Amino acid sequence: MRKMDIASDPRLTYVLLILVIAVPILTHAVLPVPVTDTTRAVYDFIENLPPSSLVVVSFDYSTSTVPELQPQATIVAQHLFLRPLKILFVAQWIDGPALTDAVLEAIDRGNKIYGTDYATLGYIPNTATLIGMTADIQSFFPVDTLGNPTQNLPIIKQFPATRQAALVITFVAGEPGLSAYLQYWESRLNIPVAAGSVAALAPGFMPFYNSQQIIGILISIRAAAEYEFLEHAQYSQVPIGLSGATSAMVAQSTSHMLIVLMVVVGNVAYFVRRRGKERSK
Amino acid sequence: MVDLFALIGVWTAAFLTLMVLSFLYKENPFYRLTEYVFVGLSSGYTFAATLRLFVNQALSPIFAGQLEFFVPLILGLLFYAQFTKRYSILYRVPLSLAIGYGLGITIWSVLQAYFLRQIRATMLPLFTGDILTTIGNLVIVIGTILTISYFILHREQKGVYGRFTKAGKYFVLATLGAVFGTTVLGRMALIIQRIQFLLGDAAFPWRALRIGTADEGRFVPIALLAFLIVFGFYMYRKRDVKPEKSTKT
Amino acid sequence: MYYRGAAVIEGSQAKAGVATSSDGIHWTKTAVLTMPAGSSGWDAYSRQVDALNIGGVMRSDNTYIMSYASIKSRNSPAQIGLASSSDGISWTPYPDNPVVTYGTSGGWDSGSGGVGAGNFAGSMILAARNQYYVYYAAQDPSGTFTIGVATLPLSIYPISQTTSTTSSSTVTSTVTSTVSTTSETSIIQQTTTTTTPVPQPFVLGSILPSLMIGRISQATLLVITLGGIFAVTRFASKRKLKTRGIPGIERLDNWIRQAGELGRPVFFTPGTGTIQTPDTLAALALLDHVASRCAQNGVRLIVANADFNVHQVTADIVKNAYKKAGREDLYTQDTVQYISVRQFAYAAGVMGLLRREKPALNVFVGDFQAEALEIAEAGRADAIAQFGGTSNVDQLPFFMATCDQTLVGEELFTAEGYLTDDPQTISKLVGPDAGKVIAILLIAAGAILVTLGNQVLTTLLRL
Amino acid sequence: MKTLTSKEKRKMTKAEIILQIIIFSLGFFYAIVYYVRLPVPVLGTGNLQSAADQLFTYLTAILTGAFAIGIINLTRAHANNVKNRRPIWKYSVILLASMYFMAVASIIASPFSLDPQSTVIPKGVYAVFFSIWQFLYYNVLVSINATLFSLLAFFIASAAYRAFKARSLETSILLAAGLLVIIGQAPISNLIWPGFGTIRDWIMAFPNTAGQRGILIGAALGILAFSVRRLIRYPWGR
Repeated sequence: MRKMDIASDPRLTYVLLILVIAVPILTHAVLPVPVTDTTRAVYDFIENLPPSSLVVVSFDYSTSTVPELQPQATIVAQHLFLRPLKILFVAQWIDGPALTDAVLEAIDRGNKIYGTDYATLGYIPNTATLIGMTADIQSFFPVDTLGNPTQNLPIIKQFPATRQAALVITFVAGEPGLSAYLQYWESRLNIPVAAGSVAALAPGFMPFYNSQQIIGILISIRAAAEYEFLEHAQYSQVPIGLSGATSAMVAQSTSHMLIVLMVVVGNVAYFVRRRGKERSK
Repeated sequence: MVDLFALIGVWTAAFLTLMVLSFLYKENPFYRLTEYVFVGLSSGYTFAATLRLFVNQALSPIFAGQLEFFVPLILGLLFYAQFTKRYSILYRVPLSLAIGYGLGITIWSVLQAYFLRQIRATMLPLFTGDILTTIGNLVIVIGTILTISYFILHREQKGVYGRFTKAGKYFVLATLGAVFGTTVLGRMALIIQRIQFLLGDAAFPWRALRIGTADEGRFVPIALLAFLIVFGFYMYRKRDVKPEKSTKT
Repeated sequence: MYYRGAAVIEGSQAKAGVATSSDGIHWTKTAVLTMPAGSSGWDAYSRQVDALNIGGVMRSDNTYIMSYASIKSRNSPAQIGLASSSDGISWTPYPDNPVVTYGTSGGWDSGSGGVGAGNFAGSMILAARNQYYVYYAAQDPSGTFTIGVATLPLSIYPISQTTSTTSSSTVTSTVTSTVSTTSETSIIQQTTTTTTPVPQPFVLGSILPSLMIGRISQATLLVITLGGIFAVTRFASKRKLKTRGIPGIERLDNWIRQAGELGRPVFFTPGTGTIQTPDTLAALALLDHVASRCAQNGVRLIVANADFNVHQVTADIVKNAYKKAGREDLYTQDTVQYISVRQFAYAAGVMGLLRREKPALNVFVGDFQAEALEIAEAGRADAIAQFGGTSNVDQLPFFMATCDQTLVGEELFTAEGYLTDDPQTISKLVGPDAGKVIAILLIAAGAILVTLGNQVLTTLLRL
Repeated sequence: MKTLTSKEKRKMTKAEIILQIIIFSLGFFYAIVYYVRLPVPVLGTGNLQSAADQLFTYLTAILTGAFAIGIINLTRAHANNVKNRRPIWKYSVILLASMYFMAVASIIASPFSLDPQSTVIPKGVYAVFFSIWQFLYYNVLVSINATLFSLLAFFIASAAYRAFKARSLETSILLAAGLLVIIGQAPISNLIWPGFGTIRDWIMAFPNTAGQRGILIGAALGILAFSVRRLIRYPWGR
């Protein structure tokens, strides 16, 4: 039987990781989450949007990164519906429209009316559509996802082109995503852009935050928990568990500490073994 | 009240999750099955999406009377020439239209968003009243210059110039460290939500993922047990009688 | 110092925002201009749909006066009106707007350029020699743009004598479609001479609005950068430039030699990229080098592929390498294997191979996604050395942390140039260096100028 | 030695010259109109104010024509597997079955349904197919895909112990920065010492921004040279 120690067989580390995550979930432990400025920047911008501004929400991720971005999309959408805004839902990835429907069903849409206060336009297949819709929505989206002709929708009558948007927020897990809005909406029409990004891409977006091309970044599930905390503080009717992110924060901490521990222990063992080998040479 | 259909849905989801996780123990047919089903379902769904677009963008203008849309329709169908032997070159006509307009808009937008804007944003005052911003600005201006110098390829990186590019490499390494750190945040979030689901945790965002509701969620652990039994039995029956070759050497 | 000015967004932008800035460089958009919903008057459509086409804003005493263009109905021609406001955010229109109507004389100002919501009717207002001047852009049927001017008595918005005289001295001939704060106006003034406004149409060419200056500066910068890149490319392809060399290449050769001594195989995989991906092409060049070294040292090479076209190319490369060294016997059926196009199936296949074959050296260079970590980690367990490389920044940390030698980003392409020593490949690599040098010079110059308080470079790049 | 990868400068065939004219003219047109932003008078009757935007509608109509390419390629590949009984032919059958079943279900009732207001399809049939699609999408597809990706968390955990060694000064810098960021973003570290959070924010905001910006500028130059070169001559390759 091969010696089952941690070095040769990774499966022990897998079990350790599962335990480290399962225990905090079962005990429903909760942790306060300090809010980073990149998250607060997005929250404040949405909170200060003047009444009846147009906001375009773009779902640019797929089923594989649902755990990272669906909580963000849910909690931000809830915030948009709490404010007197006009919202258009679009998507640069094919999974976008289905994920949008799930978000719309999960949040409390208050007295907002479909077609007047918000509408789902659906999938943006190429850059031609992305640029074209800034000039005229109807030519590129003759019907919305529910099949209504867009020229009859009051929100499209009021905003015939997305160039009048006060903000476009993209939940992005890769290409096409933020780069399209940066290149074709922000740099050409000065439409403010916000990014909700998977953790792996967040460092790559920091230069755009520093150069103020984007007004803020929501970094993965932790930003969802921070946003939920901010939103609950101001709108108490928003339940804490809506995005499901806050309950994951303790498991987040324990799993991170496990990784740190294993890197440190791994390196200590490595140096001890190497010194042993040098001494034996 | 627990809705039977939703319960079956939740159990199937749990069973599939465990079939994928079984890859951690060993590469096995359960795992391979989920891969092929995943590719099948997502390709089918993608086809429905692109078909709906074709109807909206290419066909409905024609039905609405804009007859000039016949031209784009025919050009679009040229894509299928790649499956014929003789006319396969024709599929490059619509393709070159896409390539052409793509290159045209890329040149200016990349220049403005990624080159000009980044250079302008790095023109920061190197000495400001407040000490913290001064340090921050210094790090950004000098760091960006050094990182760019690291990627200059035509000169040997030796001597004084080599010292600059070495410093540039340290900035690249700090950046890769930041990417490494945040990637861990992302990956952990993925597995935490899966374990929340498998434990039937009420805090799992059931409605945001449209899998079912919290009260069906309570019964997920039963699926966990069922799978372990089935998987254990399968592994027991399938275990190799002769010891594995690799343990011999 | 607290600057307050209406940094108006370009003419065609229907939404006008007010931005405040503490240092004139970074603007934060604080609020959107609002105007009470008008009656069925001349600008009903735009007011109701917020398609307010803000022109210019001037300030006299403590009231702001604005000229703006808007339309009666969806496709009707634009007209220019005035409005005033005390705080610059909420505005009240001038009672008998519009002050300028288009499309009457059919001559030089028959249209406002464009129609409906996207019209371009730019306009601005300023007070000089106790009169108000409203400049507006107009387009005649043939499409050429001209600037028209309309004069209005001071009485419509009475301002005290002092401001009218001081503002008269600031009359400039440049029509700035963006009214900038005092510090910036002073800069633009220095570059242009002041001419007395003569109320007859100016042809666009003669006046360079600040936007045009910006366009030209950006266009020249692009031409310089591209010119530099292609000049260096031509220069490099003529002279055989020795690029900066790759640290890992020598170590790679002696690792292969060690593998020969230990009698263990070498493993190579070019990742999941297609035949057109730059990373995959660089990987194939490296494979060419590795395969010929392995053949010379009599080492068994195993290659695993994810893309079918790449698989065929790698098979040719390895077969040629072994044939050239006269070691066809080492090239067997499973030397080059096609595993699967799907990410995790490919990774699982590679990990299985690494565990079974226990290679002395793992080389995984090319276009990798999330599966890179699995391969790197599985290889690390048994191999004496790992050699990795990719240009995908998201995966580089895992390469660096698990490989003895990693080609970072463009080093991968330099390796390709170094190995193939084909002048074309090297010159294509070395070309963009010209752009990098330009970028470094611009940043250094800009940072120093800004530190000394001079904004000319940042303003030039911002337009 | 001329390797397979270096392409000799062969003359462009007549067809390639025509294609290059299309690419160059369209590219040049968009580069100019798109940059100068002068409203060119409108071609069609649409209310778009520039020819470039009007042309976009035609381009989109052309590009959506390629809707069936993906499904044709997959069907051909896996049909071959089944025809000559490759070892994985059973899986290919499952793949084709699930693909066509999902395609039919999604065409009838999903966000991409061809008849969302069920004018042609009776309401009852639509509702049944919608629940089938919902089950296939949210319960099956999301579960498999999210779990497939979550496997990576395990590989990071095992790599953390077995592979991430501070072998050289370079990897030590990387690991140090990485660990500081990991600690900083775990909410629990804020209870031990709030400084962890500030360190993490500082690393992300300054050194990371500098490094990423350097890489970004380098990449932008690469794309610029790459695009202009292709405007002049597009390498059609194989």
